Amino acid sequence: MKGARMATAEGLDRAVVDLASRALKAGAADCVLMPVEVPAGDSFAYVLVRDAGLLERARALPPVMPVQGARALASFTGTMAGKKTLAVLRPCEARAAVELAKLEQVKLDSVTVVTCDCPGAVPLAAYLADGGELPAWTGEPTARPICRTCDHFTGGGDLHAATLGQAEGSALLVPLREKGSALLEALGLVADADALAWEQEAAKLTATRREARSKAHEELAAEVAGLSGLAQFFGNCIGCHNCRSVCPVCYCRQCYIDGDSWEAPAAEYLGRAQNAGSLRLLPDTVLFHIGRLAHMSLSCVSCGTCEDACPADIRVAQLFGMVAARTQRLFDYEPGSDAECAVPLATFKEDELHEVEA
Amino acid sequence: MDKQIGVFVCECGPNIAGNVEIDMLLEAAASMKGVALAERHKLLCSPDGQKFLAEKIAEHGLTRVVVAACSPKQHGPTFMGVCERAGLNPYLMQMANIREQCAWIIEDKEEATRKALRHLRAATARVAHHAPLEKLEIECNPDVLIIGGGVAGMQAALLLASGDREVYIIERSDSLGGAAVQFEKVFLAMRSAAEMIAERAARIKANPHIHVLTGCEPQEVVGFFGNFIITVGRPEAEPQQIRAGAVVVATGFELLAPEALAPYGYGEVEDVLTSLEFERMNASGKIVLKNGQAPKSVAILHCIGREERRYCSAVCCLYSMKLARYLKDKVPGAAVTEFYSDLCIPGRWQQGFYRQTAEAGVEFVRASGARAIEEGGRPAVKYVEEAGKENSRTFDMVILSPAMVAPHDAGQVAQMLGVEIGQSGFYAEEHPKLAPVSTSLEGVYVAGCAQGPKGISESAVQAGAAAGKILSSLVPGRKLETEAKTSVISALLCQGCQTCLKVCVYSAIRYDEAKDVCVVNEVLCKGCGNCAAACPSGAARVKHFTPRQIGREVAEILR
Amino acid sequence: MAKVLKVEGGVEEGLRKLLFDLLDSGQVKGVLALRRLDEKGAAAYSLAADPATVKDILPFHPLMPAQGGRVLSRLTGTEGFAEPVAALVRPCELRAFVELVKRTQGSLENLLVISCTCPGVYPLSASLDGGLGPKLETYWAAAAENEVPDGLRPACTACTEFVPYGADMTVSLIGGRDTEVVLNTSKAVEAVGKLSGEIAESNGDVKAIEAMRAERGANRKKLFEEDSAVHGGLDGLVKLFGRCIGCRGCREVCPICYCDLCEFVSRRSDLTPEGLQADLSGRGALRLPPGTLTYHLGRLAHMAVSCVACGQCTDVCPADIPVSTVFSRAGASVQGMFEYLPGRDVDEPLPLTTFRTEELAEVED
Amino acid sequence: MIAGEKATDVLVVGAGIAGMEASLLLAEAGRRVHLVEKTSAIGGMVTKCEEVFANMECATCMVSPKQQAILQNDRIELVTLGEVVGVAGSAGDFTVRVKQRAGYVDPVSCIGCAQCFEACPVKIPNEFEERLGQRAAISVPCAGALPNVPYVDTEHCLRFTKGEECTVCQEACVFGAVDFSQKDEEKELHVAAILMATGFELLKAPELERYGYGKIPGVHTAHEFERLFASNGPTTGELVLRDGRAPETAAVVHCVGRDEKDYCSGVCCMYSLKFAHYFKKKLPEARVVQLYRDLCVPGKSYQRFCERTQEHGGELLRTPEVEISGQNGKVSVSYPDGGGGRQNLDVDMVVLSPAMVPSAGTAEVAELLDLPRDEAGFLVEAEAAAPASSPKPGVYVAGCAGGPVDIQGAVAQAEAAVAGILTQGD
Repeated sequence: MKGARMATAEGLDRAVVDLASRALKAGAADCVLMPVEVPAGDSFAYVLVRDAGLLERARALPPVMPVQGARALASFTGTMAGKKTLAVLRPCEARAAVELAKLEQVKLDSVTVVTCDCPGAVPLAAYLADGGELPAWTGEPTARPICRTCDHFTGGGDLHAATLGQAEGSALLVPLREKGSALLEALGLVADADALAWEQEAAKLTATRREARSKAHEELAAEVAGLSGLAQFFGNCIGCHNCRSVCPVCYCRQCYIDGDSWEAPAAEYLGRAQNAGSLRLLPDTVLFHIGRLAHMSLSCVSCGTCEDACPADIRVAQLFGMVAARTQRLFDYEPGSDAECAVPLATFKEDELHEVEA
Repeated sequence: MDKQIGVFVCECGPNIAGNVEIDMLLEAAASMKGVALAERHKLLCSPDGQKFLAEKIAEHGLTRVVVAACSPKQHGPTFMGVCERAGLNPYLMQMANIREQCAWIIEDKEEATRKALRHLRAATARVAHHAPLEKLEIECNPDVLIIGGGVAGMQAALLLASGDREVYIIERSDSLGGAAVQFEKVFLAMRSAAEMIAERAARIKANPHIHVLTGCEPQEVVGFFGNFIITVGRPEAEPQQIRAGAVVVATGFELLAPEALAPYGYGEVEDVLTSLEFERMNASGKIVLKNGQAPKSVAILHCIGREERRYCSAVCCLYSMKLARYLKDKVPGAAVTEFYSDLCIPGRWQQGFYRQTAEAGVEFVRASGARAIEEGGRPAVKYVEEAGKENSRTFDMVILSPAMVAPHDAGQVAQMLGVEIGQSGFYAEEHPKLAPVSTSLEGVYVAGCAQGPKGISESAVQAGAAAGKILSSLVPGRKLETEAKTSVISALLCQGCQTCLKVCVYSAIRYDEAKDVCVVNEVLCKGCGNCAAACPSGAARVKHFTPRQIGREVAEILR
Repeated sequence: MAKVLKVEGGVEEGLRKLLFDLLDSGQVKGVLALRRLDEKGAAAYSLAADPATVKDILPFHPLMPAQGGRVLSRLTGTEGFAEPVAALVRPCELRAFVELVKRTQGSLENLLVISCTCPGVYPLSASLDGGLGPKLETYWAAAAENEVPDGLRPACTACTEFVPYGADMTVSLIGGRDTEVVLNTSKAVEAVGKLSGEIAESNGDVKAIEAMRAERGANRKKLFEEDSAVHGGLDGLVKLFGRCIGCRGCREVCPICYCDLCEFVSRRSDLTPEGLQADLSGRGALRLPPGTLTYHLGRLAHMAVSCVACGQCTDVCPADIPVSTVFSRAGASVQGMFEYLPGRDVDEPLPLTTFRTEELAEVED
Repeated sequence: MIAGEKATDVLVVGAGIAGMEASLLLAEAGRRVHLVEKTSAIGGMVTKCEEVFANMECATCMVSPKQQAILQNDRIELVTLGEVVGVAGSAGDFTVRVKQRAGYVDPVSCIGCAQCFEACPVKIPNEFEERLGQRAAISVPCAGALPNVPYVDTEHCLRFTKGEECTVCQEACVFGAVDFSQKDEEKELHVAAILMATGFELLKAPELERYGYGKIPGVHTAHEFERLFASNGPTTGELVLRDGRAPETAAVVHCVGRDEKDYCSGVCCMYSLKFAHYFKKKLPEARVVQLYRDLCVPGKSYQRFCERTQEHGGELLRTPEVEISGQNGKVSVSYPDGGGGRQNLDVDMVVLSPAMVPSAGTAEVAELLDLPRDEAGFLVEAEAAAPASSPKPGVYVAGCAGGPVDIQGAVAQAEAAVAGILTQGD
């Protein structure tokens, strides 16, 4: 694989902002979607920018991930009417975007996604409390647990700014899809530098991350085994459903659990209480999470947004990540990897029948 | 509305009464929410029992009915009928199976009674949430469009055309007849195909109700059973719109493309022909080699492409024998050898045909991996003997009998129609055994080789079958009745993710671009529930199986 | 002079005994109260039917994992209880429930409401690692001394409506050295009459209540002043909600926000091509997902009149936005305009209603 | 019907898959159908099967909806225990005499609770179960048979054989459904068309004797094996030899009777392969060898099925012929080894896949209608006429009555026959 050199003397963020500005000026994009520091300066928000001047406080990789970029895309690409957009996302956000595209919630045709090698994000609560910097690849791990075991920290976009295996002050713009190459071309950049160093470095890191990941999954699996383990795990859940509301894959306007279907006369709840001796309220606390797993775990990209949003400090993302890994293996499906490969549940292979029958 | 539920428990003689405390059920029922009446009867399904039920419904102005008796499979329709006759919407009745699921399978009477009570509670809780359902009646157009004017298409047309039904055949080529025209003789009686085709074509021409559009292809298909609108592209003319109630797909087959025959020596070795080329040569009257001389030895290779395609084309064996018979007739003294892997000659007379062919001096060699190669400037056949030994023999001419494959554009046509293509590339039937000519889309039928490789008579039978299905379901002047338990999609909750659309096997769901929601066509929907199961936000629901109805039922069962 | 039941063994033990007796004697068939879930100190509302499970009940445990009014509404929303059930809820929870009953989202039928003069609760975060632990002791001590315990939520320290309206029983937690249960209704007297325990005549500690109201009133004034200073005006709000991550948790836990489908996630609130263009060409930039401020202001418009300042919204905000302070401040002024105190009396009509439920009619069966 | 009025009713002979499909379509078209079935139950041969190739679909689940539809359709008059005894007239105007044997059970009051046959003192081999199970003199063929109404078999009922005053079944029935006052009935039908759907049988002993059937206990016919595997069969689905042992090795012999009959039945290869799946399901360890001559799998999904069978451990062995002998409980299958000598395969169980032959009774009806039959006894189709029509106008042929055909083909022929009937005279 080959890529185009990009100087990052003033840091990757600056370099990517410049790239975006050039794209706007060159007409390669009509607008840019990027994380921008909010007025109060205490957090970041995705902003769709038309004039390059407003990218002053934009960051390619802010220390935190307050909103999942795919959600930002979902909120407007349906109404974009062919306007060319350049979106700077984290790899997990880019992958979520692809999932949402398959589910018709995001229209990617006129969007070019730029990703960077992502060392992870710091927990939202920690950042809001006393700020913080982008985690380092090595050394003291300030990153969220889910990031520390993330094996999809690179790629995912149409054009990828690789820093791994690159010299200080320099990055490599690697076109991963057709649109990426088109963008390079429009900016008059040539992908002539060899990307092997990046690929090797990434591969190495991936391996170690995978190890850490499966280890973490094993431990967690043991902890949440059985319904009681699960109930215990969600002991502090207050049913605010923040995890769902911020999840990029949970795109439903109204969640199955919020519908009227589950309502029942008080007498029934009393009946349930009488059976069990005592009934936890609100009812269906654990059911909600199980149901959500059933609905989205195939497309879960382990972005960790749910965990950041949980006021009860429940390790939602870690649990969902573990289950997702299993279901995805079952259908040997990699969410967000390829826009062409359909979400398994919507398709049916004839052999599936025989697997059951055999 | 204040629900007036009537609960009726059937004793079924000793079958239920013998092992379930019916009085106890009645007592419990009387105190259930919304229950206005709880009665028992010796045998509710009997004429007397049905009368009793009808009277009670009227007398007490019941708005819901629960029948605790046998399996709904057995008497569901019976009691729905009673309700209907008593002026109560039949969907406001729910059965609790306390015979097969309780009385008959549980020894202990108390336990059986307990379980029966659960079922009764569940049914009563469920029925309270039932809604009256109505079947739609829609006007329909009895005319039929047939795509493809081959043997199947012509057969179907002749059966369907009548005084009160017009039939349209659209044929891509410029004449009727399809693949069969290329065959001088069709096997069995070795009758001339050309004659048969000509005779049928003449009858079609003479029939004022059959309209043949040659050189035409379908461009767009909209609508549904009873009301299709098909746009047909015509050469040097405006596309024409045809309205029809049903469509028969009779697009036939193609033979394995020459490219695919290269591994078998075709194109590489001289005097290696495809069966079709040989047919033409035979029709032209001169069976000769490139050098103009008549062949002294000819090899015919069966099963060309069977392994790659993973199916047997069913007719090649006989077909190859037919070629051998041509040769024996027209090139006296020529030695003919058939290389086959399995003789596939099902049917009453086929084995006889094989015997006669063998008796005519045709040599049959069982071999695997047979293909044509060049050996000393002559075509030869390389093959593996049954014993496993590799061998090769030289011939003057080698004829390949390639597999039948689906038309190259079957995929597009299928997509246009909204029907499915099977693993083998041919049109998928609704059910491989019970519905061989129906497709997943009601009103679209498939006949002949479009459905899979087969001979001329089987094709004709399928054409007849398609005609039979249409004649019996699409009767001129009769309205179509649709399923009542269809699914509905809430425009308020739908996210336009189109997952439902992907899982709908009846093509009953379409996506409304403007509103960004999916919409169910109640005429096509069969209420299978796939969409409801797949929809994550519960926007899609099946009438009579709403989460609320099922939820209440399950809650009571688990209580 | 009201009838009063004295319970021995302090608030927790004493009330557990009362609840046990009520259940055991069949006076009530169930008890709704906070309950210990595990050793790790997790607590949640639960409906206890078996007397044996009463031992895990944490009466008026100073924490609000869910708004009791919302819980009651979930239970009785479709159909009220058919048998008597006791519910331990705080004044703000009771008021919220009454607001919901007015909107036919709940029913008081067969409920024996046991509330308290409320010392307030700790923020949710205080209990996450291992429960409240030692805090509890100091809490009850402070309450008994008629002091505001340290570390409570601002919403509580600034709450002047800590005396319940329309409860059948009121447990005097404020200034109640030996726990008194005031029996406000004949229903209460009847239920308790059948049990052991001495019933006396008392007015409760009126002075203590007044003192507390004064102190909290002062806190409230201060809180609101500070808040309006920082978050007053549109700029203030923009700053305040700038860090909002759009999880809508505040709506989800708010007892007054009862809609199945919120106006602000419904199709009507989707971005339109026109809107997008207007924003882009107008300001050259647009924050996404859109409508963060609209959502908060809109929600405020919908529920301010009924806001009971329970503080749940602040509790669950992952971005640490003092939602409750802003909303209760706005609520106070709106309610002042209509001289309306939400949840005071179930027969008091709502001053205005901005929400319609018809739009959900189609998903009804 | 009123004299002079044009007949529109249709007579369908045989209530197997083909007969049922045709009846339902005709009824849907608005025709009145007289469906005459010689046994007491409808569904035909497929009801003997637990599963059907190529999807190994549950046969009962597949057929019972059709059976229910027949029973619930008020345009279809079902005549069980019936036979055609006379035919006169011509296309559009046949007069048919149909005889219905008395079953001595009133279908209206019977609810199929089985009390009567549990009480019956007579116990005889059950033909439907290939004589592997027993039945009473009043009985249904098998559990789940439809209509679920037993009948009295006068050849075994003590009242008819010994003239005893046995009323055990009558007393057992609380609905008074058993009615010995019933008489055989004969009625005259006026029909426009006749569909022959009389189906097939499998080649029976004595033709099977040379394969050891009847002599060697380990040798079974395909239908015996189907019933052994059937969950509603004599062993409730347990695959056991006649002595109760579970077979460890088995051979399935294809093309039984092909030479004698001089035709390939076309479906035997598939149902034989299906047996390999049966074994895999119940006896995963068992070794199953298929001895075939030519694999005849002419369906677009059939070869895949064949491949799957091999993946699941079904062994395929090609041989032109076999000789079967038995000694001490084992069965020995010998076949040529290709080098002039012979090989032996010793197995516990042999399943024969015999050729399909016309069902008993086909001949009689054919006589009545004077329909031509071929040397094998199958009804001959009309050349170049509408599909599924016989040489005799107004008479149609569908399913195996006209020659071996699989279910798919039978259904297609039935539907085609309907087309012929509905357009008759146009």
